[in-house]
Amino acid sequence: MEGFLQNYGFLLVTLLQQSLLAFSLYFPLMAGQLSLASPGFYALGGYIAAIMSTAPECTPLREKLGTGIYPLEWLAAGLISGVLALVIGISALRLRGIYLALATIAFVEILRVICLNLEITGGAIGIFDIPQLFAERWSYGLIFGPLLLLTLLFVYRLENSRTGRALKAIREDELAAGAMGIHTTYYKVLAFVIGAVLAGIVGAMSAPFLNTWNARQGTFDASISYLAYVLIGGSRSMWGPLLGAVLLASLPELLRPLKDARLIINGMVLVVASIYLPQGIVGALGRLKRCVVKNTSPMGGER
Amino acid sequence: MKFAAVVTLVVTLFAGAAGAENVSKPIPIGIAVAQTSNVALFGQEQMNGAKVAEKYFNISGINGTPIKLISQDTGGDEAGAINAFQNLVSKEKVVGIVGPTLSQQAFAADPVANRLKVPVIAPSNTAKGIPQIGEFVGRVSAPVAKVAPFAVTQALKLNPAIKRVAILYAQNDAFCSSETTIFQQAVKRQKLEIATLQKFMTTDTDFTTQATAVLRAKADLVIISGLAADGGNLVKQLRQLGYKGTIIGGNGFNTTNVFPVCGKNCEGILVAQAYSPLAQNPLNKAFVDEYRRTFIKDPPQFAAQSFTAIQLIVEGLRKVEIATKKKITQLDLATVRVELNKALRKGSYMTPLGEISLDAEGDINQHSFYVSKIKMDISGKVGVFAIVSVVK
Amino acid sequence: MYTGEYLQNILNGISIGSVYAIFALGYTLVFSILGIINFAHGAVFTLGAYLTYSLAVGHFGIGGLLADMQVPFRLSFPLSLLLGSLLSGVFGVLIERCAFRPLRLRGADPLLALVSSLGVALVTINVIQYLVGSEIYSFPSEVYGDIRPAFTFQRGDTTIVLRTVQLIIFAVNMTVLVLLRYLISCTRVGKALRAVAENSSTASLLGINVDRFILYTFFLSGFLGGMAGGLVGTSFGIAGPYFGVSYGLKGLAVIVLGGLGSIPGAVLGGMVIGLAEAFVPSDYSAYKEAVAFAYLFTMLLICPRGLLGRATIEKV
Amino acid sequence: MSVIIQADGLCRNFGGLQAVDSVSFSVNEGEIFGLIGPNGAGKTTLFNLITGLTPVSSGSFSYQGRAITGLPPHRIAGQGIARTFQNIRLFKGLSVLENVRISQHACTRTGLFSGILGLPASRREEREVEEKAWEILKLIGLSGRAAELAGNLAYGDQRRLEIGRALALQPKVLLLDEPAAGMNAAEKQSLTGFIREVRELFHVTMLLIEHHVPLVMGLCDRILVLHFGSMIALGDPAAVQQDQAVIEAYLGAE
Repeated sequence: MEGFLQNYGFLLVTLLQQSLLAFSLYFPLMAGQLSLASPGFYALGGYIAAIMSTAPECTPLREKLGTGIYPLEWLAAGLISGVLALVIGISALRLRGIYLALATIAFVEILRVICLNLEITGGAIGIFDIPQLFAERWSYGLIFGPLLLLTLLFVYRLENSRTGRALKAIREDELAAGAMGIHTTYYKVLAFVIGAVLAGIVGAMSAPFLNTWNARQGTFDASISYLAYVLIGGSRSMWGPLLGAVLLASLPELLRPLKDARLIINGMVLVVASIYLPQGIVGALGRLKRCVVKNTSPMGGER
Repeated sequence: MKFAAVVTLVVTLFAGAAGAENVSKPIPIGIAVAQTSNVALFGQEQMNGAKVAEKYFNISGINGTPIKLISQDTGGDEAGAINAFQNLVSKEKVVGIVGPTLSQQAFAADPVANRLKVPVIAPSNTAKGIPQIGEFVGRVSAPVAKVAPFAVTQALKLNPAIKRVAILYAQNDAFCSSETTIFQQAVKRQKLEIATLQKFMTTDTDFTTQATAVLRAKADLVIISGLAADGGNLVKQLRQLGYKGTIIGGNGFNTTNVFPVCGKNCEGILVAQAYSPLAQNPLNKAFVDEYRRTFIKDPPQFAAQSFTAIQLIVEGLRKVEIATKKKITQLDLATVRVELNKALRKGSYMTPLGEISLDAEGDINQHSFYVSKIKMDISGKVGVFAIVSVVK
Repeated sequence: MYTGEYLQNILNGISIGSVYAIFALGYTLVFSILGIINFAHGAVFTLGAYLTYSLAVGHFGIGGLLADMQVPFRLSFPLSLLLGSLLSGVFGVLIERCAFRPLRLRGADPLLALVSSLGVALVTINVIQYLVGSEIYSFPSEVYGDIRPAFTFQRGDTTIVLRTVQLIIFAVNMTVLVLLRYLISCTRVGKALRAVAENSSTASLLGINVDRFILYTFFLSGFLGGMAGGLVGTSFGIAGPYFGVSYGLKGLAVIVLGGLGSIPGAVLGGMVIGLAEAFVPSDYSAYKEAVAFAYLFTMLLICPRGLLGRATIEKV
Repeated sequence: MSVIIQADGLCRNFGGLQAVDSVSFSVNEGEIFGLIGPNGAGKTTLFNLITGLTPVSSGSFSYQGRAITGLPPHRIAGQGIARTFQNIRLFKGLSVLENVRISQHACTRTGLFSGILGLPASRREEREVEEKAWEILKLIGLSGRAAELAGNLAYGDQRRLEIGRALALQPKVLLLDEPAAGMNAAEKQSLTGFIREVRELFHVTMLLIEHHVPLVMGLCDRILVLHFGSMIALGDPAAVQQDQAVIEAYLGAE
């Protein structure tokens, strides 16, 4: 068991972390909004945690709180990401479809360049030697795991609540949702902020997990990976992002024996999956299930 | 938190179940560098150097026992480096690791090896704080602060009239931005005036702005901290626009990759080197010959450093055999790793980089550096780094 | 900032802006027809640079699998640029067939096209890296023959430098624009393209083979993307497998700034961003990468349609 | 009878086109108010102005004596003005039941956290929403197909569901945009009955856009005729039918 955790612990925790990031993109997508801002908030959260853990100005705080500094970091990261998301969301969520996606790409890139240049973020080399919360990498599963469970529970409850219905209505038809009395901007911003808060917290948890934080943590490529997790997993079910993240994020590791050809295969998988799994894996599984039920039920073929 | 409790319980139950195991034969040595992503440029050179080392040292092996290089791709990111290290340590059961390519990756991955008590030799991590990551982390790459200033001294020796200096550096590269501060200090120490300070990105291709700024500042010395592609290109555009003065290239220029980039315009660039293929020592000769035979070109610094890293591990293993009076393969893995780490820090090594040793922290003590001048042949395609002076 | 510097910045801005424009045209063409952004466009740029290089220099590989492969011939620069762009155009068609057409036929979520085109980009870049090596390769400086690399104009304290490559890029840009303008407004193909862009189902009712015109568009888009890659590579001297990434993203900023789907918009957007970058004071040059995105962000907030975009009224 | 909607000089132009040109009228509570006119007369635009989907160029309208010009659509809907759409805009990917649940949004108040935590108040509200939804499904005769995706329903059922969805908003005013479009004679007949029934049950005022003249004549208390954005007649069905301008407009349009 210990050997197993030694071998795969880091990878497993990475999968939890990537699933959480997939959910940060799933929230806005529940309201039909393609936001690629998650890596930006993830990077921001990581920087907040890294700075709070290493900056000499925060030493008294660290001494006073001990390990209590970590929850405080998560809180700060979530809060700051949330507020920033609110500001961006209110201005950018008037935009629809691809325009919103582009605005969020711009946000991520601007943030990246700024972090690359500021003193407090450590410039190009970033911040390193971040104090560890746990001795072993796999132990970080003890924070990512519960966070993922909470997120799953949150999504599950959300989907069957008034708020969740409003989000789904906006995804289906924003105009009709407005005409049915749903304050579309409010709910779009809400979903965007929830996603940002989640990404910020995951970032704050990831900084000690990776031990170092730099401007390459939040990039455009990452946004597209998260999008791929959600779409290939299935964007209409809460299990989609989870399944997508676990499968796609472990793929490069599974392909390790292929050495430098592994990213070629990885890319091909993305293409093939988008073509043959238009409803995502969860959608395909659902169809499979319906097929089986249909063929075995005596009333098969009716309707 | 139930999940956490269960995990903790299961782990406690199984802890200690792992028994001692011996080192396998041939002795596995890990190399974790970037074979994909945009860092692969350096990673592939490191791979080449390590391959030459494997072949060279297997002529005699560890007193007859062959070594085997096991490579894992780190990609360009931190998670990739951690995964690669993890694989090498736990699955491949290597005695030591050479890697990773980037300092940022080292900050993420080295603690993994350090915790598991596996020695790491960094072939190219020059950032401050790398050896301090832990007692199992060492490096054979001299920190920038040591190498860079020699070039400035040499430039002044060649042309004492130099007064105004233009400094340019790649802002988005960790190495270049730390190197430039060293250059700036060196320039100030020599009481020269910094006429202009220009930044660029390693991804830039058009340097007209920076080049015109240099010309306007009427600089007679230009110091560039960039990588081969952008730095070389900057030199090319600088010369094309009519800059005639001396140019010092940072460590990023210390590769033959720069020749095709600036072509004839490379002529005369001064580079302070931690490694020169022309260095006169028998091992370097052997290394350069073998490298040329395999890859039809001179070995770059990255290759030499990864060769050196492998060499240290090989010699360290030999020392372990002498100390324990047992074959490595008869010892258990954990012991070998700890003993190897101790051995690495003892004594000095004659390597392609010249004579070096690791101090108690694991940082390199390198005894000789070179300042070289690039000389291009008539075709403007092939060049050499001609040693101007050897600094002891 | 005195006059000389001012003029110099304008020159540099127009030159780099021209490249942005050619590259962004490829993006915008696909968007105008399919309403989809082709994330593999940056990879086409990389490919164009590589093809131009290998045709002009005469060998295929630098490192990688093809390291020792030689091309039996060497073409002059204009020819290799043209051939490289044509081959990139063919690659554009390939992208359409592999990553877009199957999705279109299934009527899949348009977001999936983002993922599949990114998959194609990943494959392309890594195949290039696998075959050609990760080394950054450099274009020989004598591609323009005996033409001087730069012309210097000096009057008193004012110096303006005009590099030959800047002139060539500008000339190519103008030629491409004029040809494209002619193609779209004066030929039958162009009219059909416009009809498809307006409404593909109506166009197919009118007897236009929509599928074929989508292919034409991707060919054109690939051609322009490859040409931009070849131009940047040749003029600034170097290219490598990750060469297209930053251009790929900047191209997005350019087309949104100009107005998604608008051809003159792409050109205007390219020029605006090129100039904006050229005028970033050298003290802040590290922020140059963010300039395009700052413009993009601001533009989206003020006027999402872009400078020359058309308003669309949603039918209720 | 009190006035529930009052429009004064409503104007809207798109570019150079005057889609609605100073239209003024008032609708009484409980009335079925018809809107007719040839294609492009500006009927749907008028609906869009009232529901806030399109901002007015000039003019104003009030609802129950309060000015609601310029309010966003959800505020107008929240005050009790519901509508259907000319080319059906159901939430097609959601179930029939979900469609009806969603539009009770404005009459409920559970926030994000009480919904997630399942507080007693939100659970009670959820039950009410559920009951109400089934009630409406029964009324529109779709309770047997509650779990089906709205997009998979037959055309006529989609029209009914859209009305049901609008009713779930508990509106005081219901705007129906061509509810009978694409229906056969029998379906139209049953629709007329259905609309009457809705008025009885919900005490709702209705504005109705319809092309099918007999349906309008039989159903409406008063009729407003639009032609190229301008009002050309307003009155009870008999009077409108006799109106010279109306006859010309329709004949001219033939």
